[in-house]
Amino acid sequence: MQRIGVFVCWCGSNIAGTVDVKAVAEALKNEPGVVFSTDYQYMCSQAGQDIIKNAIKEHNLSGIVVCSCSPRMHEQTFRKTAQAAGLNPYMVEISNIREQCSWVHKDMEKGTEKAIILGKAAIAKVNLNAPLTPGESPVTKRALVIGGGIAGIQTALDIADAGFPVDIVETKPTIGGKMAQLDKTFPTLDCAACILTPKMVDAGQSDKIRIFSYSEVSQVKGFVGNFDVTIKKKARYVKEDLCTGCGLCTEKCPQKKVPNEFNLGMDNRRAIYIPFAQAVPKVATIDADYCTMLKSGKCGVCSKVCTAGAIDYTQKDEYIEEKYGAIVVATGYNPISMDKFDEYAYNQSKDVITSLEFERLTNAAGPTAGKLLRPSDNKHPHTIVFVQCVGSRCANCAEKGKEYCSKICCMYTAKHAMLTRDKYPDTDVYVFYIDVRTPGKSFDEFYRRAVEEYGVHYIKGMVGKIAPEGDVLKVQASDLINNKQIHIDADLVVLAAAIEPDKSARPLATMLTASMDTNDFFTEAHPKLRPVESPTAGVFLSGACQGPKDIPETVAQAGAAASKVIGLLAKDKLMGNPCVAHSNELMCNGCSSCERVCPYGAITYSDKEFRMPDRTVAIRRVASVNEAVCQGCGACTVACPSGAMDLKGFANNQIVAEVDAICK
Amino acid sequence: MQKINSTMLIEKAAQLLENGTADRVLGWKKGEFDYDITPAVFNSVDQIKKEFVFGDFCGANLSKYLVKETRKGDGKVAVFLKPCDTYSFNQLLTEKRFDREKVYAVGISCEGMADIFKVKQIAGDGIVSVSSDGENVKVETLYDGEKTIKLSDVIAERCINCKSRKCVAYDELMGEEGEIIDSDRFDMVSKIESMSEDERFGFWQNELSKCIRCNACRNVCPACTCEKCVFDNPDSCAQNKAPADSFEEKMFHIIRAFHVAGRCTDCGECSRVCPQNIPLHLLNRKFIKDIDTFYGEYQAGAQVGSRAPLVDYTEGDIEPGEAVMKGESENA
Amino acid sequence: MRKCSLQNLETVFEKISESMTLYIPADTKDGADFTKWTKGVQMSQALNTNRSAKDFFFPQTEDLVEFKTEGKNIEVIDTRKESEDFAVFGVRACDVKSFDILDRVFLTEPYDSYYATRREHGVIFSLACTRPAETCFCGTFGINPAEPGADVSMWKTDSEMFFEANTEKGKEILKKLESVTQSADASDVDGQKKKTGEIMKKLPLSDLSAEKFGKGMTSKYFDSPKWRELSATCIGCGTCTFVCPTCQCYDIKDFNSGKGVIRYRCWDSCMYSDFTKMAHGNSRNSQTERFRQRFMHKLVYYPDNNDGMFSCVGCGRCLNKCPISMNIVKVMKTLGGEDNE
Amino acid sequence: MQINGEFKPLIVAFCCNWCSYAGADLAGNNRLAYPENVKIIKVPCSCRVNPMFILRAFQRGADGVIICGCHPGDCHYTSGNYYTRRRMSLLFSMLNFLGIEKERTRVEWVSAAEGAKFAATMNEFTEAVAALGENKRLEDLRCKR
Repeated sequence: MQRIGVFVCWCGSNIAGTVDVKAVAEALKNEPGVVFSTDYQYMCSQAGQDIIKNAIKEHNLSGIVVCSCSPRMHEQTFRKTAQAAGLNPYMVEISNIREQCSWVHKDMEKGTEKAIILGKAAIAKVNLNAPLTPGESPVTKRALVIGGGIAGIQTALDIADAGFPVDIVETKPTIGGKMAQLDKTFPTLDCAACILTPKMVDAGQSDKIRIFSYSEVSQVKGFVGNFDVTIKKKARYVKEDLCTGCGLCTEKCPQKKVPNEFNLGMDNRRAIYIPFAQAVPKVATIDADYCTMLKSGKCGVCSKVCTAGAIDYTQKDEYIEEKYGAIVVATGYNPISMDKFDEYAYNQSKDVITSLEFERLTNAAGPTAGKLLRPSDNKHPHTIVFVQCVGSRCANCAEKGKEYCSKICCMYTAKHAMLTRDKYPDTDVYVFYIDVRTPGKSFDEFYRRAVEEYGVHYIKGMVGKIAPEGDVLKVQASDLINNKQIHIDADLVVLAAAIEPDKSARPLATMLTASMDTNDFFTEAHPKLRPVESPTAGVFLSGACQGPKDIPETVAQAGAAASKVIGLLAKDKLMGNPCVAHSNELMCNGCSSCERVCPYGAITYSDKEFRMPDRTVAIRRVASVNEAVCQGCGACTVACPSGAMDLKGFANNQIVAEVDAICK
Repeated sequence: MQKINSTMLIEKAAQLLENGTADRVLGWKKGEFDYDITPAVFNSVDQIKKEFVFGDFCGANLSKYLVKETRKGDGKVAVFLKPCDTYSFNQLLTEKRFDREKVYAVGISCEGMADIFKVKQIAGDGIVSVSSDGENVKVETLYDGEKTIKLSDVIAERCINCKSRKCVAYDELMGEEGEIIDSDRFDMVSKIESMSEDERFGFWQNELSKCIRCNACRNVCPACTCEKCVFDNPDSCAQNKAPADSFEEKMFHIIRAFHVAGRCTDCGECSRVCPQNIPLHLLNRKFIKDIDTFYGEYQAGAQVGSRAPLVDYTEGDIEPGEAVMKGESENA
Repeated sequence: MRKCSLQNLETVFEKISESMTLYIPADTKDGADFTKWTKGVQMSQALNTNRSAKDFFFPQTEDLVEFKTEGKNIEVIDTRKESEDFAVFGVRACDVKSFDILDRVFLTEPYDSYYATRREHGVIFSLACTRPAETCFCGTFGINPAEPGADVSMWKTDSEMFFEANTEKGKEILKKLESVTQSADASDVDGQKKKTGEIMKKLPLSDLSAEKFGKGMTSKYFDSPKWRELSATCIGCGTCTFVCPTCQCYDIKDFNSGKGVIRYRCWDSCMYSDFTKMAHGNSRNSQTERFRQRFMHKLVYYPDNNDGMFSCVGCGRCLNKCPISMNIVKVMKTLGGEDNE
Repeated sequence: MQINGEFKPLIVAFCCNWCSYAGADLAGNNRLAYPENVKIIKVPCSCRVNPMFILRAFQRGADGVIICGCHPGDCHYTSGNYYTRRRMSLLFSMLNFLGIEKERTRVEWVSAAEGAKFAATMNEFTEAVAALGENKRLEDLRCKR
């Protein structure tokens, strides 16, 4: 049986004006477990807190009820008071007789009556309270960043800058991501490489950052502060520590017909390659699908020319296990496939290209050395049509495209159109759009310049059909403003393809028990208040994996994610919220209902041996809650049909006791 | 297509033991009369040949026994499952209640089981023997001699409203796989929905007041496989042994139905075993019907691993206020 | 002996209910059950009621005492009300016999005053059987369905109902019924008794014998391997217990209504996993043990303590109601048959 | 519940800690009155409300039960109120099926900024329940002795 003290606060006249506080203190004296009851003008004042502390000591109280303002106001205060007097802070219950009683009722008699009932409910609850201690877990002071694009690089740099070691895992042979493929960036038109490559170098040279390129995350176990991650380092058949990146092998390799993915297949590379000149790490990689040596055992040219002796045809995939305190997901995006958009003839004509391909075509390091030439015949195009929203905002064509707005296309199309007109004044440039969305800083001015200064023809309307005919592409479109059909003979058509999360995100989300929306973008812990955290504690989101973003937004979010990680890694120990779920293994059926409703992946299962009531021994699957991960929402407690799952601090019997007390 | 009969099953059961596929068989055992058949575990071919039986009174759903039976020893358990039982089987697997590796499931096609109480209502007391040829039921009674009744007149209520004759899980199939069928199983639910509030209350007050809390509905239910039921657990705040007040009757049946909502495969065992003939399956069917209406059709047990509607959501789900109206007016 | 024509039965009901509440078996959509008689309620033709007459004397739940708290004081309130007189009409011989069994439990020390009060105030009109069912085996326990007993025995012929008082209470009530009944001769029902006797011989369970059971048989059956087999598919529900006219176990529970505590008792079943659960746990942990307990109690333990009297009356309710059709007949045949194997 | 011969419905309101409880506090801050017989029980999230609590409240004498949570999409725990919505849709529909007045149960989404909505909801709900009279269909007579 508890020894409960009740402390009724007047809050000056805030409570005492409508509630007879003395009558409340008197009435609650007789409740089961109550051994002391008093009232005071301001319980939260130092003098008030002293009354509580003294009573705890003098009456050897095991729990207290403070009838006062909202727990949102002073629960913490009174918990600290209790703790200072040697009482577990979770043995404190607040009865809200101000915001939810004296302030909303006017009749003294009725207000007093209600205050007594609310007090009784709190007493009934505290009678069933048990001291709670927040769980502690250590923090591994190392972060993992999955994805080496601008988002991942920036996050890693910021974390490293704060002094914590970071690992970047990148599936490609180099970091850099999509930004490395871009030519110029809107709205300032800086060269992408000029602003990205220094960051890549910084990352490569930082003593706090390790880059696992050509690698993937293959397993994640553990929880916030204590993740155990297995990283698969794919065999690249080149010893990274020996390769100097001289590039001789990539020139001598006899296998020249490998489509160059960095240039989106618009030119070829060798079977041993370095994706681009500024790659980090600048290490060659052998493409096992094309290497004659690996396929047939005949060749070995690269090995012969490599003076560093870095070539190793016997290399195997390597698995590295590492511990991390925090994980940042920065898996980025890809343009969607154009296969389903037959009307735009993407697969019929080489001269229908995507915007990313256009970036490569205009990039000085691209397949045409920056000269805008038609892919089909390498001729200079004169009439260029840009089509926006290809697969974006597809509410009625969900099977082909995406319902959401891809956000970046309006601006990069304006950039493309402007740059084309700037460099090639002899061109006619048309842009077909549904809306032009320019909500960023200096965005609208940028778009206006394209229209007004560079004479780009912006036409509101969608392209219905593109048909290759001889030398030209017959573009059939509607002009909604002038309400007419338009026919343009274009030399080049550029499709602003919608973007989608990288395909690696879905299996990764499963590994991380992080949730995703229907489009496979990662869900944030709270859309407004916790935009860079995933609901799974210790997992953070950076860049386009969470939703379409342009570079400045991505960098901002990357920094925000890094600051969250730094905040986590700066702690030596994590103190959990002690009001967490708890599974009674003896009653658990292992049915997985709780696991399925848990937004945090806090529930795991294990097979355990049980001595059954009939004296047999059975192996049963039972749930256990990871207290460091559980946030205490209680969804599992209702999903559990057997009642094996309960919530500390808001236990079934506590809530029922409150119900009973209120309904008496 | 030949109807599955005792001989075929006895042969199969014996074969599974003999060839080592399984070391025990869950099946049905002959009773004292022709109709009082007991589910049983058979350990020997001898026993199978002597006691195994299959016929129109083998209504019992054997799937739930697998939870207990697979925990015993290492060998495999062979089990015979009618189409509706295969749904329970899948649902139990979804909830990981037994190890699939330890079971050899034989699906058997089914055209519906007979209800002995219907037979008695027609044939009268004192049944000495009862047998059927798949079309007619021959009954001999102490007082009225022999009578022939159409099997279709004594088919159990739940089989008349059968949702599916498709075996959705098995290692081996006897007879046809069967098909999902259109049934009028929600008719009675609709009928109650279209009653006035007072009539609905009257209907259920009358039905539930018959409850004696024998727990047969719960204990037979393949969805109720909790290690310990909340109603038996003194710490659950819901423990209760008898309907001491009419509230307790409602509490028990509402919560029981809620706990199996989205998990109930509609096998109808609850109503079959109720000694007080309370149409308990209607509570479960109400939930099934509502789930179908609110969230799209969902059949528990149709697939292993499917996500039950109550552990799932969409952002655009119906609001409770609208749901109540929809659950009421759908048929009005 | 008294009699009345079946058409006049209603006047008998009317007469009885002048002085007490009367319950008669009446048809519902789910079979017959004892129903409070009011004008127009017809007596069922069914062989027996779904639930037994036990319910009137040992109801499923019954308040024992109430505690009220006022501040820190507790007041103890006796909630018992002096029962009103009541009559139960048409109780079959098997159910009548069940009262002998229940009386031995409740009316010996410690005396159960709750049950006793109801027994004192209840009058039982028994009714001889004419059409026993295949599930009947009262004969196994020496019960003659043609001589049902209790306060008043009744026989029903095609046109008349006959009444014979067996107890003082019975005589008293028949006296009250004199105005609505006529005098009759005991031999008037002989023919019917004989007919019932003939049918009894033809019943499929007529050869079921309890000889191998009874006093002192614990060691013979307790460790039989057959229990495991018999109980293998028992689902552990309480159907058999709750429809049984002789099962008399109960649990005592407290209900905290918020205003006080009501201590009540309710039926319990030895088939339940939490039956007689104590601080150390359960006394019988497996369903096999629980299953064995129920049948051993009926066939061995009770006879051990009650001069060989069995605590089964062969009413057949459990045969009809068990979800898996396992029952005392199968148990007796399986265990009793062991000798022959 | 009868008070001095006048029927005052007893309302139990389960409020989630993050939105609705704060909304109720805001109603207090703004002195927006609602009936005294509305009694609030704080839960971390509306998804903590077990149907058993609701039935228990009715058993013990509540005349109406309302569950308040964050607006869908705003749950502090991201998805809790979505589960609440499904659970309560089905539960309330079942209660209605059993002939228990549908007006006695309600789910309302009240954000921390909606003090006025909280008070208005409570006033309106209390009125609706008052119109129904005492809860007879889910009462436990033992609790009324």
